[in-house]
Amino acid sequence: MTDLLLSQIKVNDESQFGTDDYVVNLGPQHPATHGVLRLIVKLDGETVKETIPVLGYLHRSIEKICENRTYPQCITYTDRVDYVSAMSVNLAFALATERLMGLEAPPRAQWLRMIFVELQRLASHLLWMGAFAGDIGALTPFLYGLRERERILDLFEMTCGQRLTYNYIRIGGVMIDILPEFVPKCRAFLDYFEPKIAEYEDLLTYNPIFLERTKGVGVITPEVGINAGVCGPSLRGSGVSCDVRKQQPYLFYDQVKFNECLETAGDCWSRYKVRMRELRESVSLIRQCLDRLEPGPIETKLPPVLKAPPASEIYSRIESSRGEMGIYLVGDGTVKPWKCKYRCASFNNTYVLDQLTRGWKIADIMAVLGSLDMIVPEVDR
Amino acid sequence: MLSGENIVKSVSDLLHQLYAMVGLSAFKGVLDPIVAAHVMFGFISVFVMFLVWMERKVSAHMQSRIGPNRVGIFGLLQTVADAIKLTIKEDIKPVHRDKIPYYIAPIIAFVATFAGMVVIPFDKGMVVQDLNIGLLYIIAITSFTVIAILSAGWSSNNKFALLGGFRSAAQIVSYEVPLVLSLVPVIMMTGTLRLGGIVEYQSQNHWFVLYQFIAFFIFITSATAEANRAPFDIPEAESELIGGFHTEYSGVKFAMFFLGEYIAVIVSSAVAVTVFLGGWLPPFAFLAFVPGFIWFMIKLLLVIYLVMAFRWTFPRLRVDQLMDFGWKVLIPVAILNILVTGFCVLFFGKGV
Amino acid sequence: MGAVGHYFSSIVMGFWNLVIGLSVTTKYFLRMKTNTQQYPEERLPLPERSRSMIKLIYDGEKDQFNCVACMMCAKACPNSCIKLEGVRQPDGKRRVTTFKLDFSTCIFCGYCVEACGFDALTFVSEEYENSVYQRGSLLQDEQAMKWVRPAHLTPKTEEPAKVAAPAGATAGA
Amino acid sequence: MTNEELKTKIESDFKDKVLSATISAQKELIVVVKPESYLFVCQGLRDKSEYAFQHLSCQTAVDYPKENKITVVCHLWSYKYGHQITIKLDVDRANPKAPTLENIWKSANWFEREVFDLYGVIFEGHSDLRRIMMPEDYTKFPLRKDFADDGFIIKPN
Repeated sequence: MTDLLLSQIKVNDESQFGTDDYVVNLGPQHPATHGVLRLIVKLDGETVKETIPVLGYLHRSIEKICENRTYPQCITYTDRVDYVSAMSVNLAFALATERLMGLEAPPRAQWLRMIFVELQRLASHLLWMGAFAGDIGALTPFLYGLRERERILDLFEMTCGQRLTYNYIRIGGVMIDILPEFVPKCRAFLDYFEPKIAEYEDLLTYNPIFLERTKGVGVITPEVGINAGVCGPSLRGSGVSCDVRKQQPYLFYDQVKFNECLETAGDCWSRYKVRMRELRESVSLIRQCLDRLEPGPIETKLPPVLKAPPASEIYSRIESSRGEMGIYLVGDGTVKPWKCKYRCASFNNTYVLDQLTRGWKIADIMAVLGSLDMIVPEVDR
Repeated sequence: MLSGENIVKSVSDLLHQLYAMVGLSAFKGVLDPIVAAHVMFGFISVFVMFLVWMERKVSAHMQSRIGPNRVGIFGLLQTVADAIKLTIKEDIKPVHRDKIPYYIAPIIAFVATFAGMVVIPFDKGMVVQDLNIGLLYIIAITSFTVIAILSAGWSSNNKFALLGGFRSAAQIVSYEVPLVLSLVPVIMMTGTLRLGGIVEYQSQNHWFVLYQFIAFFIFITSATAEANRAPFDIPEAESELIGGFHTEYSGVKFAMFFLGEYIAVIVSSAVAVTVFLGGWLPPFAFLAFVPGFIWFMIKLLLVIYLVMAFRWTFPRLRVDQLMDFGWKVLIPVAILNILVTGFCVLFFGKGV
Repeated sequence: MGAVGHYFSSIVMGFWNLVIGLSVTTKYFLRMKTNTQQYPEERLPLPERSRSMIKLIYDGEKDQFNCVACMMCAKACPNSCIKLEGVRQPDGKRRVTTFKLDFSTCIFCGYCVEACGFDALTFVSEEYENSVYQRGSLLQDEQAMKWVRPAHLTPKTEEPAKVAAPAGATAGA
Repeated sequence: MTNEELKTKIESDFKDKVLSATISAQKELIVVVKPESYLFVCQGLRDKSEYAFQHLSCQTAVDYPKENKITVVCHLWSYKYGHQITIKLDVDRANPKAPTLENIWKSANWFEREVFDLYGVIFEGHSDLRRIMMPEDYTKFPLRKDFADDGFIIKPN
């Protein structure tokens, strides 16, 4: 068998002494690609010559499905677009639909949405921190991150009954009001959680090996980042103010105090720092929201049949955990969207991977990929 | 009194009586090493199993988990179960493997590290063969693993394995240098390469870790790198190269690599204990009633804990940074250390 | 501080930061506090709102299902995994005859339960071990989903039909 | 700049290059451009400092089989001023061809690959026009409204 195959290889005299790229397939099944992203990497020794991402292994045609569902039914699919921060996508779709139909959620619902989206941001960033550290080789932060994430998911489960795909934020409000014990439990969690951030930072931030691996690696310059559509914390690491919460405030983000976390270097370490600072900002945001939570209705009175106005369209953006989450909806006067496009942060952030890794070592692909916080279901949809 | 020397003496007396009973007294010189090797192998196997369990428990508690707790009390028999699983599972071999290196590699990986155990003195006189070039022997024999890893990487016919093999070759060769250099000051001060002699020197003076803290640090670091343990585990970097050089190995062959890695940890930790932490010596004179080999094991476990804590705390270095660290930090510091020690020996005599 | 000083100070600082990192993990190691739930032995009570299993409420006194086969749940379902039929009883009310829910396509979004205006469908948080050995077992009928509400649980006072989302969903047919 | 100001400015700046500029009921500025001036308008919107639309937020297409057109839709966002604009370009459904925006915004590369993959719009001048989501040997364009339902899509009741 072996001999047969070897005999079929023709020796080409010209190419006998030539060199060839060392092509390796990272993925679709690989420990560091966070799912089923496939990277065809051309190597020269350890040095990366080119990284070609191959997408589509997790394509579930959510946009086509949504064209065949009513607006409320679409919300259940938004959970699956980015299952690590499903609340954000829920919110993005709910907001887009509300703006399309000229609805507005009551204040209590808006505050609740903010609380849950920010909790989701905590959960997502915690998972990201663990996965990023794991990509670089530190395995313990992953477990620490998941440990705290579990408590957040407990809060979600207590409120809406699910831990991953919530279907909680609905058009015109939220699914159900929080339980009376939610607020004290949430506050207790925040008090428990805040010192833990310092612990993660002890483990990672100034660890010399971590610094070696992340500082100066995968630098996104502001010009390249903006032009390539990088968004969210990944772009804020380059010093571009791009937080949709500040730029185009939705919900009550214009009524609360929070800082947009900016770093200037644009390398993996800056992106890490941005996200770690966002953890603290989110904690303070949730505290403010809990303070301002007042009793009231949790959903608006909706028409019996939710129909979009004919020939209407909306492009609505929010800041999800990963960056700019845009929903483009085209209504045609029926109960179903004519077109529903999810603009996902990971899609654009993955695009820039090739530029960032050229000339670096193969291990840096994992560091850069991890620091971009891409998640495959969002890329492929 | 219970001491390593007495135990060894009574056991060898017993053995010699046994030989005489079956009429093999003439082959005493051949049989003794064979028996010693078997004893050592038994000890090492059990100890590695314990270490694997310990590593899993240590990592579990560091990560607020429980760890293995199903097989045996506290999951102590978990490793036994794993070993049984590894021996009876199907041996999957790549079709286009290079047959001879593919089969030899795990054997070399195991034998090379295991042979290092020969000169480790567990107690005064409790040593298989106290060679007068003991340190040199260990350094020489353990670096054989690079052949094993390189041939495993090459013969697997897998791109990731080959990358892992190359990385390992570069790494082990580079870290051999600081490893040796960190031991040189000790040899300069003691004037012997015999491990037993080094411990005896420390029994008259202080432990070397007090004089040679920097050398101790360099030794632990480069020994971790020699054993391919995190944060220097780039040859098998899980998140980059999947399994590195042992991607294509399964079953018993994988188990031998695994065993080899842990034995390498034991050997290098044992050398660290012997050279820098006073070997079998008790930390204070009044604790001398505790047998020496118990002190040795306690110190050994502490050092191994340190190595494990490295693995579960630190990120992994990149391959070029690893080289940078070896050549630009460890080697200059080690050479500086040698110079300083040399001056001290010159001016203050051997006792510092 | 020259280059040499910087070289050595960076080594010392790096070493110190490594020690800080080690102290965190060692602290956890010595504390021996675990967060693990040993699942088959330790079972966590799920929150009351937990969406773990959908059940068809059976009225033990009247010896019939509460369901009147109004099809609201089937219309609300985004995956069309509910199939049901009903027949008009002699007393003039419709009653369900067959009710099939395919749990292999169900995503537990909760629209069916919210759409139900007759207190016929409910989530049961106690039963969350839903895995089966054969895929076919996921297609459950009314007998498998039969559930009698224990006395200590009261029907939800809130009117589920008021919930906004399925109102639009019902028109999706 | 408010949408109204932006609208008047665009109408004056790109007078004969824009088919229509409207503000929708959802208060979004929608500009439909002529095919031949598509690139010119986009380049101008990015480079002129009074617009500064550096960010191509989203690019997609909408299929209108009744009007026999596919509309390529771009959503631009300016980090500098914080305004948003929607650029539309109608292409023929039978022979969908559009110029590529890749040389203006790099992010258009993958957006256009996706539109090509799902709608079959051919972007002329694109450096790497391959399928991105679907398999490379796939022949259909799934997001078109006349996409034959191969039984993959579960229709709701």
